[in-house]
This record gives sequence, C-alpha cells and structure tokens, in this order.
Amino acid sequence: MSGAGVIASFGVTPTYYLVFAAILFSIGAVGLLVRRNVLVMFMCVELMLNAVNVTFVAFSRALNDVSGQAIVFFVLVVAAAEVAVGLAIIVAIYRRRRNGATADDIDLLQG
Amino acid sequence: MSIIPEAVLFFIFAGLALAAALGVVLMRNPVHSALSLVSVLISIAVLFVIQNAQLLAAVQVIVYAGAIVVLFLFVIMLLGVDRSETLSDPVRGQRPAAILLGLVTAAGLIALGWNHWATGALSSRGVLAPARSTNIKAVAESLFTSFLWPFEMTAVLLVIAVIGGVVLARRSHLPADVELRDLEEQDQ
Amino acid sequence: MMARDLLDLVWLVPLLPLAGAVVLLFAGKRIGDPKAGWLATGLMGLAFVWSVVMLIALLALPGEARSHVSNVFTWLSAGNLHVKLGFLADPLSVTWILLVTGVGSLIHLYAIGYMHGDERFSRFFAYFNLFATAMLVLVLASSFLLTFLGWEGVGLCSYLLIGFWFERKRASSASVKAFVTNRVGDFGFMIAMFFIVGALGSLDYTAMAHGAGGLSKSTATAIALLLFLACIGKSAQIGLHVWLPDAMEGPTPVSALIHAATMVTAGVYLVCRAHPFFERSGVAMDVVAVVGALTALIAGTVALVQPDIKRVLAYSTVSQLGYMFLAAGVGAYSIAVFFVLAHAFYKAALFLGSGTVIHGTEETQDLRRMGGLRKYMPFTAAGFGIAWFTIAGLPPFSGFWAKDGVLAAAFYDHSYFVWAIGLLAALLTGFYMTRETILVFGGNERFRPSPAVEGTDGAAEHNEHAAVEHDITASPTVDYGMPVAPAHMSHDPHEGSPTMIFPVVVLAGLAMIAGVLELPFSGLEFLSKWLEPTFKGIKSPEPTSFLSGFGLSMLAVAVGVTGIVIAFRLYRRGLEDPEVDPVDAKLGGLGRVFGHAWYYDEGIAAMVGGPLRRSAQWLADVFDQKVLDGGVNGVARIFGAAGVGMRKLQTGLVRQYALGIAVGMVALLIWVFWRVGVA
Amino acid sequence: MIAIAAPRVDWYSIAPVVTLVAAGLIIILFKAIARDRVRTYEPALLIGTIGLTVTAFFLTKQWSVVIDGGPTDSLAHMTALDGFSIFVGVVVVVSAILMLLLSSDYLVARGIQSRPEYVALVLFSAAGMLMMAGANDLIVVFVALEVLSIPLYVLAAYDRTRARSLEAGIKYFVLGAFSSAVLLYGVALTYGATGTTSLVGIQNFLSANVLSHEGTLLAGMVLLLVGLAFKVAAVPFHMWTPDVYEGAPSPVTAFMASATKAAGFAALIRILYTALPQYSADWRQLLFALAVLSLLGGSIGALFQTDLKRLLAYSSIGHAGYILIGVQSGTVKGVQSALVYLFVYAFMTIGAFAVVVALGGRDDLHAISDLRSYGRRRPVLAALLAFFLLAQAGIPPTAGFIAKLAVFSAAAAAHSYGLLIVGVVTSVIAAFFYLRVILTMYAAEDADETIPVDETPVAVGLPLATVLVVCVAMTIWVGVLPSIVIDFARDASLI
Amino acid sequence: MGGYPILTAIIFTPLIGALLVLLTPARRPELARAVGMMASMATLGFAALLVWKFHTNFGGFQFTEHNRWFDSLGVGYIVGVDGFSLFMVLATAVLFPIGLLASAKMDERVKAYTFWFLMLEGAILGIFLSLDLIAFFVFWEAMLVPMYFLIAGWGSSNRKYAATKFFVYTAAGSAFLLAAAIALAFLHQSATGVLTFDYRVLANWTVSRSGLSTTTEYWLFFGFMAAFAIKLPLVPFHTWLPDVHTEAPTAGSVVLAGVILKLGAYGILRFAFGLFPHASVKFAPLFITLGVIGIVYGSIVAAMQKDAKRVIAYSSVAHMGFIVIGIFSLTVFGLDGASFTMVSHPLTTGALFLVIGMLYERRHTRQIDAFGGIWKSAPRLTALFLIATFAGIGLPAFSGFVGEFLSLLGTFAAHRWWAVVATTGVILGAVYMLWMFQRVFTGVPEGENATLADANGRELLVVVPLLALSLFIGLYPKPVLDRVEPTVKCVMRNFEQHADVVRPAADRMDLNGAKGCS
Repeated sequence: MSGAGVIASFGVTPTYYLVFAAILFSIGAVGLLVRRNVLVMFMCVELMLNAVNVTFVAFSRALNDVSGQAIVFFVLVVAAAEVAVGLAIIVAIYRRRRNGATADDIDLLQG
Repeated sequence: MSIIPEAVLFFIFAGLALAAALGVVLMRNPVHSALSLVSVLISIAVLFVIQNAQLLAAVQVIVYAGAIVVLFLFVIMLLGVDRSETLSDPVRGQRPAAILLGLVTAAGLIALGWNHWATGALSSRGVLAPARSTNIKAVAESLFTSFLWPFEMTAVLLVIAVIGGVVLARRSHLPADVELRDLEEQDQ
Repeated sequence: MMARDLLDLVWLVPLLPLAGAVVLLFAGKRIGDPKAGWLATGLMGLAFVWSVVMLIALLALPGEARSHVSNVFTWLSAGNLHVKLGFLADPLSVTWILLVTGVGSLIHLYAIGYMHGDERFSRFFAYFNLFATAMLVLVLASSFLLTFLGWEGVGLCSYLLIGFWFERKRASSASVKAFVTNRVGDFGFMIAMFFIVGALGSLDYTAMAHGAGGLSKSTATAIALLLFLACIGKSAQIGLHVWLPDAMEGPTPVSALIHAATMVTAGVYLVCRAHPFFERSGVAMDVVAVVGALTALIAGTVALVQPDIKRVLAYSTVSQLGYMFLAAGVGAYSIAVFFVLAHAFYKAALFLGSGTVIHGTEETQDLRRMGGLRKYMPFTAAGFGIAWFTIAGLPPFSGFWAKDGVLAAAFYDHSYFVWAIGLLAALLTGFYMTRETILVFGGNERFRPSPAVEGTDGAAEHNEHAAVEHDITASPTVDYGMPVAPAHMSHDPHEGSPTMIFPVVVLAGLAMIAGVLELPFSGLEFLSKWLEPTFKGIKSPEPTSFLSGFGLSMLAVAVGVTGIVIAFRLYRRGLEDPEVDPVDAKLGGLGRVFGHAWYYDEGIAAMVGGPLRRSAQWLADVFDQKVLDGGVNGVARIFGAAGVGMRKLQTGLVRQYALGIAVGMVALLIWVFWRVGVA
Repeated sequence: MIAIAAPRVDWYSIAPVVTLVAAGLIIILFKAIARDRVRTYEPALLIGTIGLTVTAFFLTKQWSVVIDGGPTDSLAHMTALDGFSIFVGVVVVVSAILMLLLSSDYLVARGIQSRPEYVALVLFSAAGMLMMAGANDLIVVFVALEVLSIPLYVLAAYDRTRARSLEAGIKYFVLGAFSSAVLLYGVALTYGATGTTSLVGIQNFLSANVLSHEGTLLAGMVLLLVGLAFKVAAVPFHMWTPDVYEGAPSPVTAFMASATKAAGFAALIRILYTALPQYSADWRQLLFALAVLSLLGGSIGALFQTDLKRLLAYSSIGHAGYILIGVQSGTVKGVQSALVYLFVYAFMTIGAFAVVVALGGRDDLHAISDLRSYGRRRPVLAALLAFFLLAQAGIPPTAGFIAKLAVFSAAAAAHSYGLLIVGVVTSVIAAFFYLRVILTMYAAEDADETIPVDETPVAVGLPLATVLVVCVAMTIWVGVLPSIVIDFARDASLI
Repeated sequence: MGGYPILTAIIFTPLIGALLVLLTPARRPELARAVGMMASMATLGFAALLVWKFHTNFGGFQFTEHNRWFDSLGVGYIVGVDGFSLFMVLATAVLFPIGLLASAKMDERVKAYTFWFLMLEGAILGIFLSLDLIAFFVFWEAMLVPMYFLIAGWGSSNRKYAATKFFVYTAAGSAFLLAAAIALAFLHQSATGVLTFDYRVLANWTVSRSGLSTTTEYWLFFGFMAAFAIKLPLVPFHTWLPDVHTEAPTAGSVVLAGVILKLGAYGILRFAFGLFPHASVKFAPLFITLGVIGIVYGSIVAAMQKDAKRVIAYSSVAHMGFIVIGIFSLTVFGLDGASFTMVSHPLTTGALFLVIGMLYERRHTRQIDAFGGIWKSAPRLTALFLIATFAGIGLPAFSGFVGEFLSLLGTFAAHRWWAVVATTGVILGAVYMLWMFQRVFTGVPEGENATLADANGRELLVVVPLLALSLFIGLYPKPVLDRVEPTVKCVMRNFEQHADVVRPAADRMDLNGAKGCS
C-alpha cells in the first residue's frame, strides 16, 4: 500500500482532532510559561483558546450536536474582547516604561 | 473534500498548525511569532472546514487572523517591542519545568481521552447537517434560541472591551507631576 | 457542773495572748516601749492564771473524767471529714499550757528589759504573744488538724522571731532555714494526717483514742513514723536538727522561750499525744528511742567545742530533747513530760542568763572573750550556776530526777543500748556545761581590749556582716575554728535590770525544786498519776528493785560528775590564750569533726548549693526556656520559615505564577489519572 | 425565512442583570454626551447607585417570587432563578454599593476621579457576577466569568499613574486569561463527556448513564475546578492574589475580595452540586486538598508580609479555604455555611479595605510599619481596623466567628474532621498575623522608634464613613444575632 | 428560681459599663475611672446577691435562664450557676474593682484601659455562667481580646511578644475545644436528630450507654483538654504564663493569675467531667501525673527565677498543680479541695502581684537583686507581702491550706504515692517564697530601697480585703464548702453511675444527700 493509501484508509475520527487539540493546548501553555514578551504570552493564550475551539468542533461532530459549534462563537468573541483589553493594558504600561519591558521586568509587586 | 481524503488534509494542516504553534513559542522575534500565529489560525480554519464547520472557519479567518492578529502586530509596531528575546531564561528551572508540565499535560489529556473522548449524549441541542452540507443555519438557530442569553451577554462583553480599551489606552489628562513621580518610582 | 463549765472556757487561754498580739500589731507603736511589753506580759500572766484555773477545774473532776473538749465551731467540713475548732483540756494539755504560760510569762518579763530600746520593741512582743497563742493552740487542740495549725503557727512565729533583726543576713538566712527545715517535718505531719483520715475517718484525738488500737501494725507504724518525722523537724532531732543552732541568731529571749522551753518540745508533746499510734506500732517506739538517744549523744559531742555561748546551749537543747524522745520511746511518757518541764526551767534560766551576759558585755557571744563575769553579774551567775548543776544532773535538782528517770526507764525497758548512749551523753553534758559556765563566769577576764589591737575595733562588726551570701544555700555559720574577734568592750560588764534578774532567779529556783513533781518513790510520782488519764493503761518501765534503781542513779551521777571534773580541770583558770581551747588539743581530729557538727550541715549546704542548685538552674534556664518554651517557639518558627519560603516563591514574575497554576493543574490531572486507573 | 422559536424570556429572572447593564450604558452615554463640560463622576456615581438600588429591589422581588413559586429557569434553561442566585446577588450588589461609596473618597484622594467609566465598569462586572450566580449552563459560566473579569482587569489597572496598579492589571489579565482558557478546556471536555453544557442536562445524563470511561469527564471536572479555584484564589492557584490585591486600587481590591469571590464560589457550587452530584466523592477529595492548601497557604503566607493590602490578600486566600470547607461538605448545610461566610466576609473585608483607603499613604502603599502608633494618631480608624482584623480572625462575638462556626459545623456534620482540625489550627496561625498589625498600631512605642507622620491623610468623607459604619454594624449584628442571615442562607440554599 | 435574670445582669453590667466608659470624654480620665468603678462595684453587688440567694445543699444549676439565640445552629443563650461557678463569679467580681483601684496611678489612656478591663470582666463572667458550648466558647475566645490589649497597651518592655504569645498559645488550645464541641454537637445530632449545644442535653447523652463510642469520647476529651491544659496551665504547656505575667500590667497579672487560670480548671470540672466521664476516669492518672510534675517542677523553677513576677508565675503553675491533682483524684475531698483552691488562690496570688506591682511602681524594676531591706523602709508593704506569702504557701488558718490539704487528701486516697510526691510541694513552696522574701525585704536597704515610700491608704485598701478574705475562709471555709460540695457530690455520683469509677475507701461516703443533680 502506498503511503497516501494508508492515510486514506485511516479513518479520521474526532479523536485525532482531540489529540491534536490537547497537544496544541499544551504548546500554548508551555509558551505562556517560557516566553517573556507579554504580547507573545497573549498569543499563547490564543493558541490555547484555539485548541479548545478545535475540541469543541470535534466533539460537536462526534456527538452530532450543534452546540459545540455555537460555543466557538462565544470563544471567539471572548478572545477578541480579551485581546483588546490586554493590549490596552500593555499600551498603558509601555507608555510608562519605554525601555524594554518584558514580563520579567514587571515585578514591583512580589513577596 | 472528496478530492483529498480527510486524513491527508488533517495530517497536513494539523502538522502545519502544530509546527506553527511551536513557531509562536520558539520565535525570538514577536513579529515572527505573530505571523506563526496566523499560520496556526488558518490551519485550524481548514480543520474546521474539514469538519463541516464552514461558518466557523470563515469567522476564524476574519476575526482571528484578520482582526486579532492584526491588532497584535499593530501594537508590536506601535510600541516598538519587536526586539528579540535573549535565548537564555533568566529564571532558572522555569523552562525545563514548563516543558515537563506541558508534556505531562498533553500526555495526561491524551491518555485520559485515548479512544473514548466523546462519551456524551448525542444531539442534545439539535443535530448537525449531514455531511457535505453546511451547518450555518443550524448554528445560527441555536445561537438565537438555546444560546440567546450568553449571546446577548457577549454584546456587553464587547462594550466592556471598548470601554476598557479607551480607559486604559487613552492619553491621560493628568498633570505632569504625577507622571514624573511615577517615573521616578520605576527607576528605583 | 461547775468544773466543766469552766473548762468550756479553755479557749480563753490562747485568746488572751492573741488579743495582745492583735492589739500590738495594729497599735503597738502607739503603746510604745516599755508599755507594750508590760501589756504582753500581763496578758501572758492572765493566761497563766487562767491556766491555773483550768488546772483546778480539771482537778475537781474525778480522775477518769479529766478530759474535756470544748468546741467553738466547725472549722473544716468536707465529705465525711468534720474537723471542729475544739480545745481539749486534759492533764497533758493543761500541763503544757501551764508550762507555756508560766515560763512564757517569765520570759516575757525578761524581754521587757532585754529588748528595751529596740526600734521594733512592740513588734517583738506582738510576735511573742502570737507565738504563745499558736503554741497554746497546738497543745490545746482537740484534733490533729488544729494541732497542725498551731504547729505551723509556731513555725511562723519562730521564723519571724529568728529573723527579727532582719537587717542581719545571718538572721534572715537562719529564719528561712528554720522554716524550711520545719516544713520537711510538716510534710510528714500532713501525710500522717492523710493516713489517719483514711484509717479512722476522723482527725479527732478522741477518735484516735478509740480507733488506733484497731489499726493494722503497718498503718500504725506509717502514721507514727510520719508523725515522728514532724517531731524530728520541730524538735530538732538528728537529721533535721540543723536549723536550731542557726536559730540562735534571734534575740535571746526567743531562744529561751521558743528554742528551749516550749516550741521545740512540741515534738515530745505530739509523741505523747499520739502515743496510741506509737504503742500500736511498737517499731516506731524503738525508732523514737534510738533517734532520741543518738541525738542526745551527737548533739552533746558538738556542744563540747563550740566557742559561742548560745550555740553550746543550742546543741545542749538538741541533746536534751533527745533524752525526752528517748523517754517517750521507751514508753515512759510521764518521764518525758517531766523532763520537758525540768528542761524548760533550767534551759530557760541558762538562756536568759546567757542573754544577760550578752546584754551586759555589749553583744559579746564568744566564750573566748568572756571570763570572770561572776564579779560583775552576781545574780545572773548564781542563777546560771544553779541551772548548770541541774542540767549536769546533780541531785537533788530536778535535772537529776529527770535524767535519772529517763535512764532508768531505758534500762528497765531492756533498751540497754539506748541506756548506754544516754549515759555517755550525760558525761558530755557535764563537760560542756561546766566548760561554758567556767568560761563565762570563772577564770580570767578576756573581754578587755588589749592596747595592741585597739585599732581594729571595727573587726567585730566586720565579722557580723561577714559576707554571708545573700542566699539560702549559703554555707551554714560555723563558729568553730574562727579566729577570735578582738575584744571591744568600752567599759565593764554590768548586771541586768531587775526585770531580767527576776526571771532568771525564779527559773533557777524552779529548776532546783521541780524534782518534787515526780520522785521515783511510790506515792510521790505526782506527775505520773496526774497524767495517768492521758496515758491510760500504759505502764512505764519500773525499777525491779530499789537497790538497782539507786545503783543506776548513782552511776548516772557519777558519770555526770566525771564530766564536770574533766572540764573543771581543763578550764579552771579560763583560757590563757583566747585562741587556744584546750579541748581541741585533747580531741584532736575529732574536735574538728565536732566543731563542724559532723559536717552534716555543711554537707547538706554543699549539696543544695552545688549539684542541686545547678540542676534546678538547668531546669529553669535550659529545660524550661530552651526545651519547653523553645519547643513552643520552635513550632512558631517552623510556620515562620514556611512563611518566608512562601514569600520567596512569590517572585513577582507572572510566568512563575502561571507555572504555579500549571503545577496545580497537572497535579489535579495526575489525580484523575490515579482515580481512573484505580477505578 | 425560517422561523426561529425564540425562547421564553422571564424578565424577572434577568431584571437585575439587565438593570445593571442598562445603568452602565447610561453612564457611558452620559459621558459621551456631557464630555468634559460638567463634572461627570458624581452623576455617574449617582446613576450607578440608583442602578444598584433598583437591582437590589429586583432581587427582593425575585425573592418573593421564588418563595411563592419555587425556583425557575428561563432563556432556554440558561439562567436559573432560585434562592441561591438571589443570595449571591445580594452579596454582589451590596459589595458593589459599598465599593462605589468607598471609591469616591479614594479616587478624589488619588486625583483620578474625572472618569465615570469607572462606575460603569463596576456595574458591568457586577452584572457579570449576577449572571454567574444564576448560571445554569457551562457556557453561561464562561461568558459570565469573562464579563465579570474583563472589567476587573481594567479596574485593577485603572490607576494609571501608579506602576503598581498597571502591574496588577497585567498580571491579573495574563493569569486570568490563562486560567479561563483552562476553564474553557474543562467546559469542552465536559461537553464531550456528557454531550451537553447544561448543568441540569449533565446531571440528568450522569444519573441516567454509567460512564465506562470517565477520563474525559474527570479531566473536564478538574480543569473547571482549576479555572474557578483561580477566581476564588485557592491555593495553588492563588499566586496572583497578593500582587493584584496589593497593586490594584484599594476599592477594587475590596470588590475583588468580596464580590468576585462570591461569584466564583457561586459558579463552583452550582457546577459541583447541580451538575456533578454523582461525583461528589471525587470532588470532595479534591476540595479537601484545595481547602487544606488554601488554609495553610493563606495563613502561613501572611505571616511575614510587610504590606497591609498584601496581608489582606493572603487572608482572603485563607478565607477561601474556609469557604471551601463548607463547599467540600457536599451538603445543603455546607452550601448554607458557604453563603453565610461569603455574606459575612464581604462586610469584614470591605470594612478592612475601607480603613486602608482612609489610611491614604503615599502612592497607595500601606507598609504595616507605617501603622506604628496609629492607635494614638487616628484612634477611631485604628480601632476599626483592629475590629475588622479581629473579626476576620474569627474572634467572637463578631460575624467572623459565626461564619467560621457555620463552616465548621458543616464540616462536622459531614464528618470532615480533618478539615475541621486544619481549619481551627490555621485560624490560630492567622490570629498571629492579624495581631501583628494590631500590635503595631497599639503597643506603645519603644523609645527609639520614630513615629511616622501622615503624609497624605485622607479625610474621611461621608461615603467612606457610611461604608465603615455599615460594615461595623453588620459585622457586629451578624455576630450577635446571626439568626436572620443564617436562616436567609438556609432558605437560599434549600430553594 | 427568681424571676429576675440576675446572671444576665452579672454578665452584662460590666459590658454596659464598658460602653458607658467609651462615652466619657477622653480629657476627663477620672470620669472613666468612676464609671468603671461603679460598674464593677455594681457587678460585685449582683454577685454578692447571687451568693446570698444561692441555695445550699443543691447540686444542680440555679438561676438558669434559657433563651433562644440562633436555633439553626443549635445555639442558645443558656446561663446557670452551680457550686463550681458560684465562687468563681464572686472571685471575679471581687478582683476587678480591686484591679481598677490598683491601677489608680496608671494615667496612660485611662479610658481605653478601663474599657478593656470591664470587657474582660464581662467576658470572664460569661465564661463561668454559660451553659451552652458555643456561648461558652464565644466568651472564652472573646476574653482573649481585652486581655491582649491590656498586655499590649499597658505592659512592660517585652509586651508585644508576651501579648502575642498569650493570644496565640491559648487560642491554639481553644481551637481544639471548638472543633471538639462542634463535632460533639453533630454527633449528637446524627444520633438523636436534635442539634443543640446545650451542655445539659449533651451531657445527658454522652454519659448514657448509647452515647459516644469510647474512641470518639477520648478524642473529644483531649480536644477539650487541650484548651484547658494550656489555660491552666499544665506543665509542659505553661511557658506562656511567666512571659505574660512579667509583661502584663499589675491588674492584668492579678486577673490573669486570679481568675483566668481558673478558667482551665473550671472547664475541666464543668465540661470535661460532665461530658466525658469515661475518658476523665480513664485518663485521670495521666493528668494527676502532670499535676504532680507541675507542683514539683513549678516550684523548682520558681526558685531559680530572677524576676519577682516570674517567681509568682511559676508558683501559680505549682498551685494549679494542686488544683489538677485534686480534680483528677476523682474524690469528694479532692474536688472540694480543688474548688476551694480555685477560690483561695486568687486572693493570695492577687495580693502578691499587687504588692509586686506597688514595688514596681516605686522602683521600675522587678529584679529580685535590685531590692533588699524593704522591710526597714516600707514595713506595711512588707507586712502585706509577708502575710500573702504565708497565705500562699499554705499556712493553716489561711485559705490556701484548706484547699491544698483537701486536694492532697483526696489524691492520697486515690493515688497514695503521687500525693506523697505532691506534698513535697509544701516544702518547696516555702523555699522559693521565703527565699524571695528574704532577698527582697530583709537586709539593710541601700540606695533607693532605703527611701522607698510605704504603702498608702489606697494600697492598703487594695490588698487588705484579699488577705482578710483569705483569712476568713481559711478559718471558716464552711460558707464556701457548703455551696460547693453538693455540686461535687453530683459530679461524683455521675461518675459512679456512669463511669464505674471506684472510689477509694477513705472517700466513700453517701452521695445521695446531694439534691438537684441533673
């Protein structure tokens, strides 16, 4: 059997998507933990949210239920709102400190 | 869909998405990260399409890739924070710990779901359209019936986002001395 | 019946001095010197008069009925124990109150002169009256518990009076020592009472009289020995005798009244009073006798070499008290009581005499700085001399009859061992009393300052304040071997005032004639007969024949005279050199042992001041503070360290906080894994 | 055209949320119209207060409806109307009113009073909390969580003149976004495992079916737990709390500590009790661990804090632990006790933060050492702070004791003796750090200590005084005569 | 019982007084003092009336009031008085006016001081009179606050440490008390369906065979005992006491030693015995042992202290040992003795602390070494101390003796050898007290000691009543014992009926005479 044939005969079940989503979610989480640029951290959050979206859609298909897809809309809106506010905060911070502000530099509050 | 087997599409775009996701995390320059993010989003949009979620795919591209990432890029440029990060992590142990946790999370989730992710009841809030047709109507209907309440509240959410953005990012009318005082403190 | 009505008022006896004490405590300063003294003395006199009335009232009763309890009110009533504040008038107690009030009155009188001019004159008499009250309560009590009240009360007054000149550190240390040592005895008293309550359900003497015979031997022995422990403390018997010599720091009338005539004999009283337990036990009797005999001997040895006039008398007292216990231990209670009476007279006379000497020689107490005083204080010398003969046991003075009675009782009780010891002690008595008398009143005059050392007048004072550690664990005072302080008399010694002479003379006279109370001839044993209702059914050991009794008496006299003669030969001329005491040379190394009171006191002090104190200090400083409290604070410190750790975790880096969330999330996921795996 | 059958709308059930949103929008419109021509803050405050009052009124009307007709739900079962939602609503609304009163003096003192958006954001956030209280669906939980959180991110960063405020905002935001992503993943997994996001639907499904593979469901459950534990500041998801509480403007902190916690617990209780009662044995284990960690972490972490607000943050972590004791019991009594605790805690903590506001202090920093001799300089305020701290320590006869008694009772009734022990022990540790603050204020100074001078004493205006009086009165009242609150909570948890 | 709520009046009079004190203007401290004095005197009046009206020969609770408080948690406001609490109420009511009078020279923040002092009084009275476990705990815990403020606000140099230690240490103990009380109530509820914290109901249940399992009872017993042992304090939980005593203001020390320590003993008598008779019997030997250790250890350590207050503090540890052995002897004698010591100890130790306070006011030191020869310069002061000393070391005729004697008597009947060891306490007591007396008061006064002012009229007025009372009940303990013993007999009967306690022969007496036992 050719490679493509193997893949083709391989029924793509929702499990594939879900495993993919789990990996994507973890990548996002790790990214949040290791990156110091706040904007990139936000992007990692977006990765996580996207992973969840994939999960919803996969479940939606697996369960033959429409709500999984509907929910993704809410996630999108929430993501948009979050990003708007998050970026606004970052802008406000960068107004104050012009020289290189990574997440690690924001540590007045500690202990 | 019929042209290319779903499996092929899935593996291509899923692989692409994962690679791009790794790119988001690994790219030292935030601009590159943002571009990687776009790749992820678009790959996922394709995956949506594969699964008959055409509306979502469209929204994914328009809202996410079109609006959100652009916003990211805009802010990056605005603030000039496009400098690359140093390679080494100043916080010792953070990186290995994060990677370990990530691996455990992924492995754990996958192991838990394994072959039996979806164990739920079928079609509790309405069935999907059969394959090769769109779900737009079904999704829209559920949004305006089952999900009316959260749907309305997302409107509030957007208002909040607007107000929040304005409140935080608008130039202030504050007297200069306040800002000066504040700057002193940061330099401490 | 008239007599019983009168006896109901026996509580007046202690009440009179109590009234005096209260008045003097609150208004003594205003009453002043010497009126306060006269008030106290007068009340004591009244108490004596009332005691005599009690005696008469008791005599009016038929012999068997001579016991009367008058209850004032219920003192302590808990569970099934009911203790009344009641006074028991019987021959034993009335004898004692006569002694206490009689001798007490005389010593009160003496003290008016002796304490004259003291800044706390009235306070002294308040304490004195309070002491009399406590002592009277002790002997009149109708129950052990009330006796204990008096017992502790005399202890308190003893404490106050020994430390009367509290400015002197030696005095205050001695007072603490006296009280604490007595408390060791009281410990026995209390446990004895616990036993009695358990065994008899009551602390009343009447219950004892009825119930003691029915006790098991072991219980009776336990009770008796514990009570005897109390007596050892109070009467300064060997083991707990250490406080009495030090108690001489108190004013001399105190030594006379408390530490010679009355309080120290409370132990004898208690043994007599609680004799049913001792009789039931038997073993306890032997212990009493042996301890008494040993005390008589050992204290006698110590008295041999003491250079201090009052210390000799103090050890003498200890020794004589030993005789009394010896008597009680062989069952001769009446003889013991008789000894108490006789001893009270002559020892009080001796103490008062020595007081006059001290008073007349500007506070000299060192025998080596006296001599030839008979010229200056003839009356005192006479009284002292009579008392000397008495204590030495020369017939026909009371001391002779008393000592003879004790030794005879021991002999005929077949307690030959204690008899032999008693005899030996008699030798010592003769010696040390002769030594003292001659060194004070005879021989050369050693009190005049020699011109050569005139310049060091202050040395005496220096000695007084000799840096005694401000500390109960300070070494006990040892006069033996101390260099003689330079003489400091600025003028000649003088005789005491009439109020001081009178009691000495009266007491000496009483000592002379008191023998008639109890003559070892059938029909003339007045005291024994009088006390018979108290000691019902107890037979004193009696001489098997007149001849053997007479022989024993002569032996005792001979022994006493031997002691006198030896001393006379040694001290006939006083001391050539005040620094050299001939007896030391004769005794050699033993002298040092005797002088240091067998090192017993110093040994205890070294123990208490050394290892014990260090252990206590360790408990207080290390164990309590470091281990126990340190443990408590250690728990706090552990939490504190955790708190510091948590602060360190809180680095302020948002990534690390996210890491925290991730850790929590993973932990929960692992839990799920475990949960699913298990299920 | 296809006809869409709109769901039944029960206006009573959403009236409070609608009112608050409307009030918020009015304020925004007013601002837009008035621009800078007139003072806008005071009218905004007025509108906000009126809005909240009307909301409170609606809540009372809801109560009578629920009492008569029993619990209902509406909007396609998305939002529930029952005693529980009303009780939490009351806590939220009261907190919001007090918080607004608190803010007026604070904002004036900080010189940032010119912006009425502040009030609107508070109202929106409160609306989100009310929505959360009635949430009957995981999606509503999620959306409500965002509606209440996003305004809080903004409010935390509101004082842009202070770097600390901005820092609090960004930290809260990053971590909040992270945790809500986790929560959302939990929603997704739960959805997959049960086929629905409706809480009642989940319960029905689980009671009708026995899952042969529980992995997805349990994973979903724990991820939901992570998201909500983050909101209520339970250890180990608490690390944001000290920083954010310290940095955010004090009134906002007060609001977060009282209302957000209430909303978070409302969601937690609803999800666990309504959707997952079949799994109570499991989540009780997890909550046990969370409660123990929170109790220990909150009390130990506070031991060596030098900043008053930070200390209060740790104390709020500890209080989350106490509330978790109640929730952990898995009984109606437990819910009741948690509600009592939330109610009482709102007053205690707002009262404490009200004093913090009154303290003023340079740059809204509140070093505990600056409180030296405060007992002498500001006797009334010092006494009030001491009072609120003692109340939080659970000293009778304050409401704090009643609250603790309630949760301990629930634990005992559910035989959670372990939690009972840990609870009482940590209350002792907690007493230590509360006392440290009080000591600083009251113990007479040693000679070598210099007495700090007030740099920026805040005049206690009428609003602030009102807040203090109300909080003290409630804390004493509930402490001495707790029946009304306890019975209210009981009814609320039963209906 | 009388229609008027006298117990409530006793509890709330000082509390109301405290609120009134708050209303006085801060610039007129004498007004605060006057209000405080009046409130505490009024309380004393009520307490005296209570003693007067108290029925002797009745072992149960009298003057009970039972009001609902918050039913949903089973908590009620229940107060009542019996032989155990009666005299503790009186002692409290006596000590507080004296404490206020003793603080008359204290002129720092008089208003706050008086306020806290009265709050403390109300709380302590509440503890003694509450019959509901939660109400009891409320007062028990609330008591810490005023005491804490008194130490922290008016203590000496190391007050912060001491105040915190006091609060946290004793709160640590009471935490377990709360946990055990709640657990008990809910066990009762799950067994009977009734949720209540009413002590009488719970006691009836726990003593019955259907009550707690043995293990549970042991656990709960130790939960309660944790609080009481720390409060007493029992060795080894005593280390807070010296620290606190040293730092507390005089009146605080007086109250602390006088009544606060008794709270522990009272708690045992009331709650540990009433609720957990089996456990009490089972573990009595353990606590007797600790009590004996306390007596000997406390005395030895007291002797080594350099600070006069610490000496008295450790002496309190020893005295509490006497109370503990009396209590756990489980005999009528022992319980009588312990109860009596609880009445007596406040009088004597109170007097000692007062005199040390007076010395401190004069010299601003409590180091024993700093004194000497005070007897010469201040004879009246010395006399007070001397009398208090002898009253404290158990001289017969003073109250201390009666209590010690009965405690030891009971212990001897039950555990002979322990009693023997404990009796050495009377020797050791004399050692440390007299040694301290010697060092402080005897000798030749030098420096400031030579010119020390003697006690003035007010100071005499403060101390003399205590000593007079001690002498009075030492000579005539009947009024106290008559009221205590019926309750003691009830407790013993309870033990006999439910816990199979075997009473020693010496203590075997008819218990049926006791009336009114619940």
